[in-house]
Amino acid sequence: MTMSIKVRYFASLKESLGRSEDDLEFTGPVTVKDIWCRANVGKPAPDNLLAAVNMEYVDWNSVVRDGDEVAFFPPVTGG
Amino acid sequence: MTMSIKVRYFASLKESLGRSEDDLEFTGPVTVKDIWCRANVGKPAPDNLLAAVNMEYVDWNSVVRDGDEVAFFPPVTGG
Amino acid sequence: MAVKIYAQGFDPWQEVQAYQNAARQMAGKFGATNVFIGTMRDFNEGDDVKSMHLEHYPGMTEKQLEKIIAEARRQWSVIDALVVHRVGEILPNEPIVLVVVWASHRGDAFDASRYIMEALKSKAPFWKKEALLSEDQRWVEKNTDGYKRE
Amino acid sequence: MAVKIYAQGFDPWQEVQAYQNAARQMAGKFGATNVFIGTMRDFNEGDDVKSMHLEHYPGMTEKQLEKIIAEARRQWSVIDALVVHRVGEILPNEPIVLVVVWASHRGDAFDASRYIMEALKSKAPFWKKEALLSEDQRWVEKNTDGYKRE
Repeated sequence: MTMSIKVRYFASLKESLGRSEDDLEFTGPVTVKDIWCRANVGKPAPDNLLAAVNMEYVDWNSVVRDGDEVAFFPPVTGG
Repeated sequence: MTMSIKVRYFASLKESLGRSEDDLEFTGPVTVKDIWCRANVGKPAPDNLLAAVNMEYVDWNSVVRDGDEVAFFPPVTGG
Repeated sequence: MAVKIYAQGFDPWQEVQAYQNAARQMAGKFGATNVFIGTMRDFNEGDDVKSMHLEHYPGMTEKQLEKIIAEARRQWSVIDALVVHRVGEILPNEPIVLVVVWASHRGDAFDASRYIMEALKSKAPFWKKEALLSEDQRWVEKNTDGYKRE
Repeated sequence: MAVKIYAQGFDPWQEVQAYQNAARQMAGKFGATNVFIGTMRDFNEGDDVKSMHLEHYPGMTEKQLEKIIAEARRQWSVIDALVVHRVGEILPNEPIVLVVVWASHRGDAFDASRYIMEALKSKAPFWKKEALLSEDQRWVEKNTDGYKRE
């Protein structure tokens, strides 16, 4: 079975990658870390990078499901 | 030498004494405690009663000078 | 820095805005504003309260509030501060006290504002007398400690 | 309870008043209101700042802010709360964030308001990019801990 995953990037990460999103397809179970590696082959994730699945913070070992929205972004600086 | 001391009372103390001030005269050094005793003969000061001289909080053993304004009042409840 | 005692009702939002707009030298310099407003409730200790009379010691009240603000400025990095307090007859839902602190950083604004409120509650000579719906009147006896968790 | 994200400038005093006036059931019930406003300064880390761009993650920002308020209500006795946050281009002296907490008692109002601000700073997905007077642009890298004394 094929899974469609939307990946989004924000702020300085979006700037340094030069794009704001990726649409990826996977077969079989994947983690947040797998998604980063596939989307950014050969680029280690910057220190302190945060990850969210469906707008909730997650661990990089979290399993991602078909249709999930995965987001990567630097530490937040609001307020 | 004669000293004139104004004594003021506030809030529930003023109500229970039935007056808001006294003008007293003393000869020789007096403390805040002496002033209470002279102004309210035979009435022990209520627990927690606060004292001020010239609008600054003081200890009951503080010495009072000619022309000072002495005030007695219950715990404050503003804000 | 300003301390104001009002015998009539006041609008706390209007007070803050007017003060801030007049303090033009602050513009662009403060990053954090903390505002505390104490408002009269229509109940206290299980009883319905109809109105309240707030007595104070004119002169001493202002002097103590100024000392409290000066102490807050010694302890924290404060750009400016404003304290407004009602006296006289107060009705439910009317503001009683307003404390505002402007600072560069939020920690100072929160800490100084809370310090001023707690010090005001324990040191500024104000006394509340409640008129209950039952027609009884009673002096409020003691302020609680605002730092304590219940 | 309300969370609002504005792409245009807002007047924090107007926001608080409008919200409080609309919440008629609160009248006479709240004794303590704490308001925090974060305002853009015209300097940061020794540099003159001309303007700031605030990016956010639409959807996640609101969701996280709602969770933060819910957590504050679990920890403290809160009657109501309001959070307003700017996004987009912001100029010095413009408000960035407004947090308001209404409670019966002042301890809860201060604690919950401060908790919401600290949690917002560490969890709500907003990112600031500063445009300096020198024409350089830079991302703000990290929020400081507002509970820490400097």
